[in-house]
Amino acid sequence: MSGVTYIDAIREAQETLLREDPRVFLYGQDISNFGGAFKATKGLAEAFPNRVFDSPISEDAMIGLAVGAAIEGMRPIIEMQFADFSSIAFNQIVNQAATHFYRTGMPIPITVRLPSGGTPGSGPFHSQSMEGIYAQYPGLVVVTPATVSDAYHMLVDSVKLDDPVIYCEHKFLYRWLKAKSINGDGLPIGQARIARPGKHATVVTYSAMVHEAVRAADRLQADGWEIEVVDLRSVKPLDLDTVLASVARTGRLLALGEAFPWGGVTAEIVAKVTEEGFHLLDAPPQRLNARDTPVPYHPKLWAAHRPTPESICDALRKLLSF
Amino acid sequence: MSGVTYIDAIREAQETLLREDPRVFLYGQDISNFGGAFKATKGLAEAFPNRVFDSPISEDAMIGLAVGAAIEGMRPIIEMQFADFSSIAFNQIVNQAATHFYRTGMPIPITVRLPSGGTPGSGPFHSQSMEGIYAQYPGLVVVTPATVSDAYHMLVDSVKLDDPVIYCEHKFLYRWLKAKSINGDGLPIGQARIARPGKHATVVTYSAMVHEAVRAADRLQADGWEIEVVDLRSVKPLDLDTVLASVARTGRLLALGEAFPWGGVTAEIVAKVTEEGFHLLDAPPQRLNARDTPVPYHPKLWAAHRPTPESICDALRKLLSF
Amino acid sequence: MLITEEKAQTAVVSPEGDFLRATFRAMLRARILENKLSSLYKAGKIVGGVYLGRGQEAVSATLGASLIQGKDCYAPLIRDQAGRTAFGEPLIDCTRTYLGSVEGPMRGRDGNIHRGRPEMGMPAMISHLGAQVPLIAGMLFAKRLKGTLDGCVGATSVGDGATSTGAFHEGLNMAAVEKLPMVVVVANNQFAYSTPNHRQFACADLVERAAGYGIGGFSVDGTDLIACASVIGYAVRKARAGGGPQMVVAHLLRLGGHGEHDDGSYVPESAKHGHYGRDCIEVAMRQLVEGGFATVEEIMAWQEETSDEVQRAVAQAQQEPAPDPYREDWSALSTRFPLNAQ
Amino acid sequence: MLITEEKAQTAVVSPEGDFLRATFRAMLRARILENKLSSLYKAGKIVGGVYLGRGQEAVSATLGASLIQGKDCYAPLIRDQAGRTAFGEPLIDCTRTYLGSVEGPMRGRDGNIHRGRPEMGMPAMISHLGAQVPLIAGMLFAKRLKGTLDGCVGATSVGDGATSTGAFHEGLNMAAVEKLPMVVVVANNQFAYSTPNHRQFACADLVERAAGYGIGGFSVDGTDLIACASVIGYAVRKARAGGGPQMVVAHLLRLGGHGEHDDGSYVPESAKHGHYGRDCIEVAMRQLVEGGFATVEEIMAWQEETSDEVQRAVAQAQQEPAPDPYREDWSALSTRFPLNAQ
Ligand SMILES: Cc1ncc(C[n+]2csc(CCOP(=O)(O)OP(=O)(O)O)c2C)c(N)n1
Ligand SMILES: Cc1ncc(C[n+]2csc(CCOP(=O)(O)OP(=O)(O)O)c2C)c(N)n1
Ligand SMILES: [Mg+2]
Ligand SMILES: [Mg+2]
Repeated sequence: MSGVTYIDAIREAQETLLREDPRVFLYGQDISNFGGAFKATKGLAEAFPNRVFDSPISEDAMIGLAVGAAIEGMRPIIEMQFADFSSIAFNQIVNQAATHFYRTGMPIPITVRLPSGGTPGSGPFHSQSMEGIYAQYPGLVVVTPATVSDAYHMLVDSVKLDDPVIYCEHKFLYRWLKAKSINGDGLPIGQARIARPGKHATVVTYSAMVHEAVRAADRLQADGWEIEVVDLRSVKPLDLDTVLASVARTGRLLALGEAFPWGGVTAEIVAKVTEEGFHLLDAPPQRLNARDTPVPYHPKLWAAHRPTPESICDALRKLLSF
Repeated sequence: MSGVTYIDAIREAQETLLREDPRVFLYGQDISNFGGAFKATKGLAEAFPNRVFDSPISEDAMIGLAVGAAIEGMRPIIEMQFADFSSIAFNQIVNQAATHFYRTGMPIPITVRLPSGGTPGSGPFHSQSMEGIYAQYPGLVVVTPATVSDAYHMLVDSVKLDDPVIYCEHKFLYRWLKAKSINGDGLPIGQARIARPGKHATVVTYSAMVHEAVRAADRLQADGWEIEVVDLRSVKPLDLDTVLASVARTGRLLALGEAFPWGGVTAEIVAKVTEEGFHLLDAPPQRLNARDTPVPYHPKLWAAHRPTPESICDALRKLLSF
Repeated sequence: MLITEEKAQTAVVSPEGDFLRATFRAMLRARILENKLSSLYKAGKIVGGVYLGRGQEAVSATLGASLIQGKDCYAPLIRDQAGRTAFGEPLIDCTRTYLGSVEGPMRGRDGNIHRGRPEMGMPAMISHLGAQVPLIAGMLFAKRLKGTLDGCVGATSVGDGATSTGAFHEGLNMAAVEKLPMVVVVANNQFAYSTPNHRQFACADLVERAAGYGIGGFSVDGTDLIACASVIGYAVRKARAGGGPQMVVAHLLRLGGHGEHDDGSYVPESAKHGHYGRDCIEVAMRQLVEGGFATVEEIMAWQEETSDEVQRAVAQAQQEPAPDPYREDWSALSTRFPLNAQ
Repeated sequence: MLITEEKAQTAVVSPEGDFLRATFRAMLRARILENKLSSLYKAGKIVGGVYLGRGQEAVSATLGASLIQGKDCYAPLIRDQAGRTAFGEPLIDCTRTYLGSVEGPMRGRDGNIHRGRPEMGMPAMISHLGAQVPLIAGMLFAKRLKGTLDGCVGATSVGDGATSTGAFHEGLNMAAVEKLPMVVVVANNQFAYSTPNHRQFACADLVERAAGYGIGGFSVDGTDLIACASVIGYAVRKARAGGGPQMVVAHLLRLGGHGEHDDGSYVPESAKHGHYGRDCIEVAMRQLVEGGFATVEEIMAWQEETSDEVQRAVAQAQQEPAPDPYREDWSALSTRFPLNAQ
């Protein structure tokens, strides 16, 4: 075979889970015979009869159903057709699923798959990155895999976790990101990873932006800069130890994300690092996010809306020259 | 008369608006003859026939209707019975109202009133503070009045603004907070206020926590500490100039909020200040928020869940002793 | 009494005496308990809201009593003290939750009606109306996948106001698509908080919604225990037998305010003095006595017994400790991640 | 053809020739334009999705043509190119939006079907299905408050899948409560993306939902222009005359995939060859000719004319500039706050 893409890994993780755990089932729009809008469930309905279901267009009820099934001991995986449509399921996610363990002592092991992030031409309603929204709510785990192996292992681990997990999978990586194979095993959820070692500055990021950051770092290498890239892997929990250790080495921090610029993951990173690692910083920590407008449709606007290797290089040069 | 409460001010602002602007109408559950769950619209249905409407229990449609009415030139004020129930209207708020101006060039002047924040015995679903959620979305203005006069003027100003405003009114202040009268005029939205001057440390906060911060500051006065309290008034836009000027005076920052601790307003404050005012800081900036669980019902748990004058004093002492 | 497909005669199986006695006792328990809650609230002993089911006991208890604990599932809503009791919730769960005892099922973390025991098939409601409808659908859906659905029923109740929520619609439609044995009782008490029916929906009777979902639909006088027992009993049996979702609209009036903080003065006198203004407990009492299902003496003895029971449940909850914030496990996740990973 | 209150004969007023001609021309315009969009997509000239209304033109155009631009309001959805055209949207709005011209109504900020001109009474849809239903209700509600509602109608269309959304339910119910002159056309094309009706709802015909909302309900063959013109025309007139919300369920089949990326291979051959698999344009053409409303020559001339028009609209949009990120006003708010207050 010619390798495994990020979306293959998501499909295979679901196949593994369906095979190994009878409590797992899949519920989502067009995921059964059609295999899903992105084909993340292709062939699974045939391979696992009565385990993969097409949902009515009822995002709120999809999560309500999943929570009810979890109460009865099941481990549903819910596919949102696009992360953006989870805004309809917002109440069930943040108020029903997320509060259940604290209120009743019974955890709710559901996994909500959110096809996230921008791709050219997708526009304001098929491009959103909602990890920073969900992470604000107590009771949710929010994961953001950046690699093919993480896409696989973190989905398997998400379903194994007893708590509700928002699994943010990046649409841009679906077919673009390819690996020879899936690594034997992954890091646990809650542990970050050094995606690229360096010593002059640290970029803390996650999901598709890991690759943009590595690209930017490669470019700056030519100027003699060694940039370290930390892949958070999960944004809640957020592995502060790994981040602080990196900042301790480099003294400089750029928090990078593709979501809207107000609050969210990058603000949390900067706040955490300055609270607990202020003395490690040789320069003001910086953030780089998307712009504060809806994600535009036109590829030219889109490319200028989100961080790119160019804008990341610019931000890093500013940081390095401080 | 024996003064004006915070909720009186909200009622009066709506009365003023209804009187002065024929484009204004009110739509919400039980707000007509009943005067609203908190009596914020008491008497207005009688005074302004056919301008104040009881809504079906349809939060999503309430905002949808408001946006449609705004397209037709009206200026609706929508009362959510509790901020927490706006989770049902999430899609219409963040995707319909918030994106409209950027997409079409036509602004949507709706004001969504969110009775926010905790009170003893209200529990997980009648206590939430959602300003940090809404502020993440481009296209929304999010205001958080802390005083009786601000409750009045900022509601009037919110409705006058051409953009959608999330008006977060704190339930705890409704009857507890009283002023002799409403000040002649207020600061514009987007401008913060020094609620209490000081020189040793800055607390940046908003809404009900302004009062807790002032209380904590008063206590620390006894030990010779002069604590400055900045009332943000609006969290988006967030007046960084006033915050930086204060931090420049004190060298120390505590960002204080009543919302959940991950991300949100306090993270944004710390990130902004460290990005742009790093050199002003003599100590690592700190955050104090509610705990990372749903808001508990029992008054004893509730009091320990949110920041209190005690915990604020503790955080400030830690900050001052750095 | 009945609308849609079936004719009244096939539906109305006379409820058995045992069922009526048990159901009535649950009604009585709920009423006496709630009267006590009301006093406690007025005496300032309860923090937060108190929401009572007065006037709705016949509907609520009938539903709870028609279900089998340990097999069926049931998501009670705000006015379902009687249904909870009939389903098997111990009274002490109620008093502990209202009084904030750490021993209660919610351990002081949630209060009043926001309680449940999901492990016994009775989830704890969230406030957001309509949200329990898809939840019950999910519990039933899981039972099907586990192969344990046969002969089970899942039930929930909502008010007239809750029928306007998207959650109600999505959940009911999904249950219909999945052909789940779900019974939804709509207690149309004519008001949602202060909002009258005519500001909530525009059809003559909410039961007209059933056809649009492709499910069974029934309309019943919610103040009449025997009617409730017949119709709700029939709907539950039909769902249990594989007839898919059923909707029962019960007509009645809330005998009180929305909560104990509210005097309900917006309810017109005409409604209070109309047919649905009558007290279902009185009606039921008459029905039991006249039908020879119970004697007045028996009922008085039950009353006495229940009052004692309620006193004990209150006393016990009152002497139990409140939650201690220092011992509280402040964790919204069951998974323990390393300390610095938050 | 018609269900509920009215009998067919009162409803079916034979549509006038002028109306049919105008409606048909909008259908034709949409079809020719969409064929071109499809080619452009296949040639890689359009970025993002292309969603066509092939097979749904009769329903869509009838609704658009029944409305009065400048007075009524209309929220088209994903398959409403014909309705937009009939309502008065210039073709160039479409090509500019699909091709990302900065001159288009969305200026490259949004694309394809996500366009509109709210100031002309035609809001720009958001993707979230059902969301435009309460929006149209709000536009009508505002007109009432402004005193300009008299004789107005607001209309929107949704698919079978969109009827499962909470937004659809809440919005329609609210419109019913407010007695607004709203017409909702449900284009039941038997699939929502790949999902067939039986996984979407459990009633026999979605028109059965109307009674539950207390609104008018009509069912019509969506492949039959004259039937559509009669029934939708009637529903619009009824709403306009103060009859409150009306729901028309049109039965048809999507003649193609969900979008141009999709071959729709999940649609069974039997459906494609069944009654609703027929092409409404062909049916309409026959109806026009047989009814003496137009001649074949006329229609061919229209076709020619429209092809030219479409060519021009494409050519113009293609030669217009794309948005320039450096000149773009990156602001989601119309209010300009001081720079440092963000
Ligand atoms: C989604 C949502 N919106 C608003 C509320 C606030 N609220 C609580 S009870 C209530 C009235 C409910 O009326 P109804 O459904 O008729 O039940 P009843 O109280 O009459 O039994 C309202 C508006 C809520 N709980 N959930
Ligand atoms: C709330 C929501 N969920 C999911 C989607 C993704 N989606 C776009 S179109 C579509 C199918 C719509 O089916 P239907 O309403 O029948 O309209 P049709 O495409 O058949 O015209 C889906 C699932 C969406 N746009 N909105
Ligand atoms: Mg009610
Ligand atoms: Mg369809």
